[in-house]
Amino acid sequence: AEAPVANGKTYIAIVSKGFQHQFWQSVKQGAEKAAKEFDVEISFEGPDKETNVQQQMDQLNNAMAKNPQALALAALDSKAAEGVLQDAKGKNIPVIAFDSGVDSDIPIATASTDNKAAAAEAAKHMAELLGNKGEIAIVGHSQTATSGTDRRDGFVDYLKTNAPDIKIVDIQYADGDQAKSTDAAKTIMTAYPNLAGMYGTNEGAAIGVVNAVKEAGKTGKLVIVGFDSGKAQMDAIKDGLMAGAVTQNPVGIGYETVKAAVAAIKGEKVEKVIDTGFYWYDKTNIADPDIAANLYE
Amino acid sequence: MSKKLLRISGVNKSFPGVKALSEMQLDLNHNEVLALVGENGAGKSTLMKLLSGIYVPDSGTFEIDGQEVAINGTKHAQELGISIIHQEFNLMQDLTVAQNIYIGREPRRAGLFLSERALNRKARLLFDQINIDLDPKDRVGDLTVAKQQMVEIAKALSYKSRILIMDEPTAALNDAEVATMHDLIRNFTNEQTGVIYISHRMDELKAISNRITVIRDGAYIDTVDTESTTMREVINLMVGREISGNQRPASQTPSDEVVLKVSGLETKGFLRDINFELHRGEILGFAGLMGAGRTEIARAIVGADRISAGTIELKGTEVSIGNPAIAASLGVGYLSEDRKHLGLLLERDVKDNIALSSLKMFSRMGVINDKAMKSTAATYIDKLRIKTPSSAQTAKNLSGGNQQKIVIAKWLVKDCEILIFDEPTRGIDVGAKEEIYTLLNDLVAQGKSIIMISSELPEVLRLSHRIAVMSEGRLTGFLSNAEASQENIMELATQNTTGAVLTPLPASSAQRSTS
Amino acid sequence: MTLTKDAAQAAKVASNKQSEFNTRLRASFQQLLAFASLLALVLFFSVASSNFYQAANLSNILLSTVVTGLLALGTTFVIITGGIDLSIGTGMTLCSVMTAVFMTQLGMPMIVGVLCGVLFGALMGGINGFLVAFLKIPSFIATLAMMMVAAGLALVISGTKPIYTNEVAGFQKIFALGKSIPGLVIPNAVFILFAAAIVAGLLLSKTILGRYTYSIGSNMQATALSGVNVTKWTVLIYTVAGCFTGLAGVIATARLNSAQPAGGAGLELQAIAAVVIGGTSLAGGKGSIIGTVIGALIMSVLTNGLSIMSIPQEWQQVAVGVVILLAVYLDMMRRKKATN
Amino acid sequence: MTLTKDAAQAAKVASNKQSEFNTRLRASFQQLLAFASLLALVLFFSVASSNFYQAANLSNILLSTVVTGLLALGTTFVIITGGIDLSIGTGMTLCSVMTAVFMTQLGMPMIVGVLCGVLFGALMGGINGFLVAFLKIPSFIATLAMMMVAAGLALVISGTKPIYTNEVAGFQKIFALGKSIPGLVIPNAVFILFAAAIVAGLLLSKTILGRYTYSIGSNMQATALSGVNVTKWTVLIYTVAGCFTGLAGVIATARLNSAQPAGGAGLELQAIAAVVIGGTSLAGGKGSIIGTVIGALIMSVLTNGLSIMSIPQEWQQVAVGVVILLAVYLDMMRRKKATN
Ligand SMILES: Nc1ncnc2c1ncn2[C@@H]1O[C@H](COP(=O)(O)OP(=O)(O)OP(=O)(O)O)[C@@H](O)[C@H]1O
Ligand SMILES: Nc1ncnc2c1ncn2[C@@H]1O[C@H](COP(=O)(O)OP(=O)(O)OP(=O)(O)O)[C@@H](O)[C@H]1O
Ligand SMILES: [Mg+2]
Ligand SMILES: [Mg+2]
Repeated sequence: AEAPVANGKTYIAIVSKGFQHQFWQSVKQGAEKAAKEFDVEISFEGPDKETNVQQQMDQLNNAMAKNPQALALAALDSKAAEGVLQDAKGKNIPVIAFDSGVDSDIPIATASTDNKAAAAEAAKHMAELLGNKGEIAIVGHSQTATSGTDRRDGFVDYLKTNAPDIKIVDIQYADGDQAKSTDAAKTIMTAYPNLAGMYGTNEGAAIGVVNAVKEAGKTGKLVIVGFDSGKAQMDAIKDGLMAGAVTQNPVGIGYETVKAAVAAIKGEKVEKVIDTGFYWYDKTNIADPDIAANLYE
Repeated sequence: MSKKLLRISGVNKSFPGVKALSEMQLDLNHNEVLALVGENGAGKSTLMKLLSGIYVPDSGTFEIDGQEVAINGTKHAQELGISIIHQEFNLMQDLTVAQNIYIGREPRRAGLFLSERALNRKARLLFDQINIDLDPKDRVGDLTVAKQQMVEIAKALSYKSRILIMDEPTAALNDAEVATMHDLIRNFTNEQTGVIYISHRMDELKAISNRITVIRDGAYIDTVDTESTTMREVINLMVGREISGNQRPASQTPSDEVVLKVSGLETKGFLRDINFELHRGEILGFAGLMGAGRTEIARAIVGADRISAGTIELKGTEVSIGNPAIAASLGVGYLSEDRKHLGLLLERDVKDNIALSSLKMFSRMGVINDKAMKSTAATYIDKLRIKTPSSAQTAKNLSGGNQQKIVIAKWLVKDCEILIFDEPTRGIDVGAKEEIYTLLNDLVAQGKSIIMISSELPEVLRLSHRIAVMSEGRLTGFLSNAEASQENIMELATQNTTGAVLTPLPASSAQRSTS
Repeated sequence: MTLTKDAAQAAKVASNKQSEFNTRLRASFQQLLAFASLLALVLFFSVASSNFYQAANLSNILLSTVVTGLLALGTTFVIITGGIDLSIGTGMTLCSVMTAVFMTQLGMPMIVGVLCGVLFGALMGGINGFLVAFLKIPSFIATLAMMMVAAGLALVISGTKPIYTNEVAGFQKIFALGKSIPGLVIPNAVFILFAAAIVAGLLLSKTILGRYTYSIGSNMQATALSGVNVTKWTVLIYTVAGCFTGLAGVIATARLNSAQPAGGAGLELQAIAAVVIGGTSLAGGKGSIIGTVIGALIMSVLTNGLSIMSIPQEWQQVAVGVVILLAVYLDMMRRKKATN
Repeated sequence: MTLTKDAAQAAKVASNKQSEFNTRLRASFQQLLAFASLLALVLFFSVASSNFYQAANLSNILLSTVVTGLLALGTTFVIITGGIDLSIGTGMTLCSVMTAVFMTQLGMPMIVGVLCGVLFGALMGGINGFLVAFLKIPSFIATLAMMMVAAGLALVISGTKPIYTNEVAGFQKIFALGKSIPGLVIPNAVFILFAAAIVAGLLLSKTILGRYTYSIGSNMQATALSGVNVTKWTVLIYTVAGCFTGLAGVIATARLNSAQPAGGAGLELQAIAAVVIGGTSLAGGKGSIIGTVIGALIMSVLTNGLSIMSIPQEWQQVAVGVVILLAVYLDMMRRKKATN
């Protein structure tokens, strides 16, 4: 896999925020698709957890040591990555940011979705389904990672301004782990027996909420909205266990990132902001081709 | 000085389920070696642990030079001038000899920095003074049990103490070394100091002590002058019954059948060309100075150490023994000399320890029959007079001698054809020794064969049909029971030897000198 | 001697009986008191929140104990031998993936798949045992390495995607809610945990394997010199421990209806904490299954209770840490009292 | 005896000298060989990828060693006493947060802030020591609890948000690239690591603290019976270990230009792995700083090399696990040879 220079292929280093979870695997898939299409070599790495900022720094350093023609980065903390960005700038290596923006003017393009806006979309549907009232709770996937906080804040803020009678009674974080999310959601349901709805901020959290409702025998009694896709979540939506979810387009993010990098290497002009969009999907539109293209099993 | 150096009275101490001491008393004069004797579990070590600040008495008074003292903690005991050699080692295996001796008192620079050179010099000076042969830089974990004992002795002597307590210091030593250690003690005692000396070796009491205090079952019995008392009387006081003994074995002649044949056995760097045969029904004694290699032979035979050359035959068939489990399955058992590290499960109870080697016997399809275990344990507790509240007592709560009895019981339960006993009676009282001797004789009468390694020549002489003598990793000769004597054994044991661990002092210093 | 030998003997036997009885009494008193921390916690949370002491919530607690509990059972064996097992967290994940692979990609019937999942755990345990006993690699390092290997393999084998087991007939029932005790809805998984605990308890206290587990932990060298094939038994003990990891993997799969390829790391520390809170000594030679079960319950009562009280999550972590300290400290005080 | 005492004495002295020389020779040979695994790895990766043996990449490797290396230094002390420290990972995170708080919210000058950061680490270490030595809580549990407490407090104190330190004058320099050796760009942080290693090495081998560290780990009871105040010294040793955690926190902050409130969990296992790969025994009583440094380097060379070779990340984990096993196994073989 090495020797990007030896066989003369263009080499793009991608450092993401993670690699084990479905979301990142879909980003990787999109990136690989583009790599094939544009005939470039890529590498894709990310830390074990979204809290491992140091590990990401090491991976960034390692990526730079491989002398890439372009660097794509989903920074866990953009200020922490400042040094590497400067390094890249000094070596004239174009930088593409993806997933979340990088707080710097070095990246020539950013391929991302607006997590806050996406979360607000989920909140909007929740409010509609509940008739703008009731107690709800959130199972988050991270208290500190930007994807986690944005998806929480976008949701909370929307309800505060648009549906003030909906009360968010509890927020618990469970690392996006399904079993942990299940336990957390069940505990919340016990503590707040009148709970009318729940929101899970990523695939693991959303499935955890669904499992919890099933295990607690409260099927149909709560409005559940989620985030991301995945087979279990899609099944839950088809079965009516879950009202719906917001999906981003991770495959698209990966694809657009590599595409922008290739363009930058060639010296072509790239769009500064590439919005890969997000979609609300539910039982009614889950089979639509436009939507289905953005879902992964 | 009219006041006693040390006076103890009315001391009581209980452990859960055991009253270890009741109304104990004792006094020690200046310039005196007081022997403290009693059966295993009589309470000797407990009393000494009270004196050295490890345990706190339930009640009782301690006076030093007429001054009542309350000993709180080991450090305080040291400050009061009491130092102790414990029955069980208290050494840091990973540190060197010098580091062990001066732990807590190492020469420092600027309060924090160590001077290894000064430390080693200090240790060497000490060794020269007391005439012990040890290398300050050796790692203690690499030393044999006997040498570790010397480290303990050197450490105790290095304190400027007035009361020296020695809890079975000679249990691991050879007769020659014992004699020299007695010189150390004589050099130590003067008008300021005194020694309390615990031993189960009756022969040495006569040689070293001025008076003998006897205790039994945690209670004071009597104190006698050594000069005017026979050992027989002392033993009677100790055990409260008549002890027979001290004959050589009944003429139970071993058969001609060779059960074990060792030829050309060598280990890397130590044992050289070991050849011997063991017959059915024979007790083959192994004698030698410490470090002669007796333990190494035993370990090599049972596969605990790797052999570099040679063969082992059991009943004529050559076997390859890779580990002690294989040895055991072939009917060869080995009782180690180091009960604490290599013999006992300190945290487990008495019956678990006794059954350890023969668990299969106490189980069916892997399920353990606790009842059978318990009744077997009870049998041996009785047979060996093991002093324990029950078979469910944790091994570490037993006295040293009783722990030793447990390890012996372990091998008696397992039905081995060949038993190798390494210092089996270490720390065992006179009475119990007799019972063990009887058991060993019973075993050979049943056709078992025993290799018995012992540093106590009288014991070797008394039990063995033949005696193999070792020196520096070689067998230097065999003696039949009839021709063996202390003298000719020692002669063989010191062949090519550059010196025992303890070099005997010049004769002059053996006389009581006031220094 | 004033007493004749016979009389003395009789007196000794009597006093033996007496003190043996005392020892027993003390032991069961201790056993009883071992629940103290757990009960105190339950009491506290019941008072603090009315939602805590509810049938449904108690069932939640039991349910969230299942996986860590099973892991803790297995690791109790390893810890009693004086070793440690860091590989159980990600190892469980790998077992989960393998179970799903067996049942879906290899199409095994449910029962066979479950069995193979457990056996796969046994295999991993066996490898750990081999590394520790034959190659003499310290268990901390051997199992740390296995932890990484298992995490990697789980991702490789699953292709970093969850493997769904919806189609496997009857599989979900393993975890599903049972109705065995009216009023209290106890999921089957909880029964499996308790059944496993009983098996583990019997293994440890009634069999040769258990006895050697304690012996090896108490003094490995002495055990070896006593003619026990320590190497063989260590491998066996780790293998048995692995079975529990495998079972945990199976149950986790049944609960989530899928094998999740990432994660599991961190569970090992929770499981070990449960074992140690339960009074098993990391130095080896001492410990009990009942203690482990109580330890695991303490951990999950704590997490559940704090969360029910809606304490902010960052404070929950602090509280869990402090309560663990208290629980262990009190337990130690209690033991000290009981033996003095 | 056939020989006179003097002759015997002389012969003995000579043979002592000889064997001392041999021991020394063997020891240094061993020290030399300890690098073997490390060199083998470096060689392998240099051949496998042309990007590996490059000044910039070597500097990367050193850089990624700094934080784990510092943590490993501290924990070497604790492990030699026979304890373990699981709190160093999240403890470092808390120290990082505190450092940032000191310098930004409390407005301390850089030097004072750094010092306070280190001292805060010492405080945490001291608490660990107190729990272990005074309350006699097993170190595994005490530090596991502290691990949770520290993780929670880091989140509480930071308000779950990063605290940026851009404004603190000169702070970044602590980590920044130095130009001390032409050609090889070695960051200051690396010098700090090596300086810390030297201090740790001296502390361990030349001071009373070091001697008691080994002594307590070798036989705590015997050490106590010899009149050493084991409780006091244990607290001190843990406090010293805490200083290294504090320093690691400071350096992490300087590197990231910010205190990251979450994370750090997992670093403790890496640090402990480094210590054990370096030949320090988890049973206590044995170990060396040079070994720990080599162990830490082995870990980071491995991670870096596999990443440079662009091996898929899931396989990297498997490879790291396997190489750790190999490294420890070979090291053990080597030791065995060297002592025979
Ligand atoms: N920590 C303890 N817990 C319970 N019982 C104990 C403890 N220490 C000693 N004992 C008991 O106290 C009694 C006296 O033991 P001690 O060690 O003083 O005997 P000893 O005279 O030194 O015997 P030995 O000659 O075998 O060394 C024994 O019955 C022993 O079992
Ligand atoms: N662990 C070890 N490391 C280094 N040398 C050892 C070790 N064990 C034994 N030796 C050496 O092996 C030799 C034989 O010791 P061994 O224990 O076999 O002697 P022994 O005749 O049984 O004497 P005793 O047990 O009375 O000391 C001694 O010179 C000793 O120094
Ligand atoms: Mg004693
Ligand atoms: Mg010997």
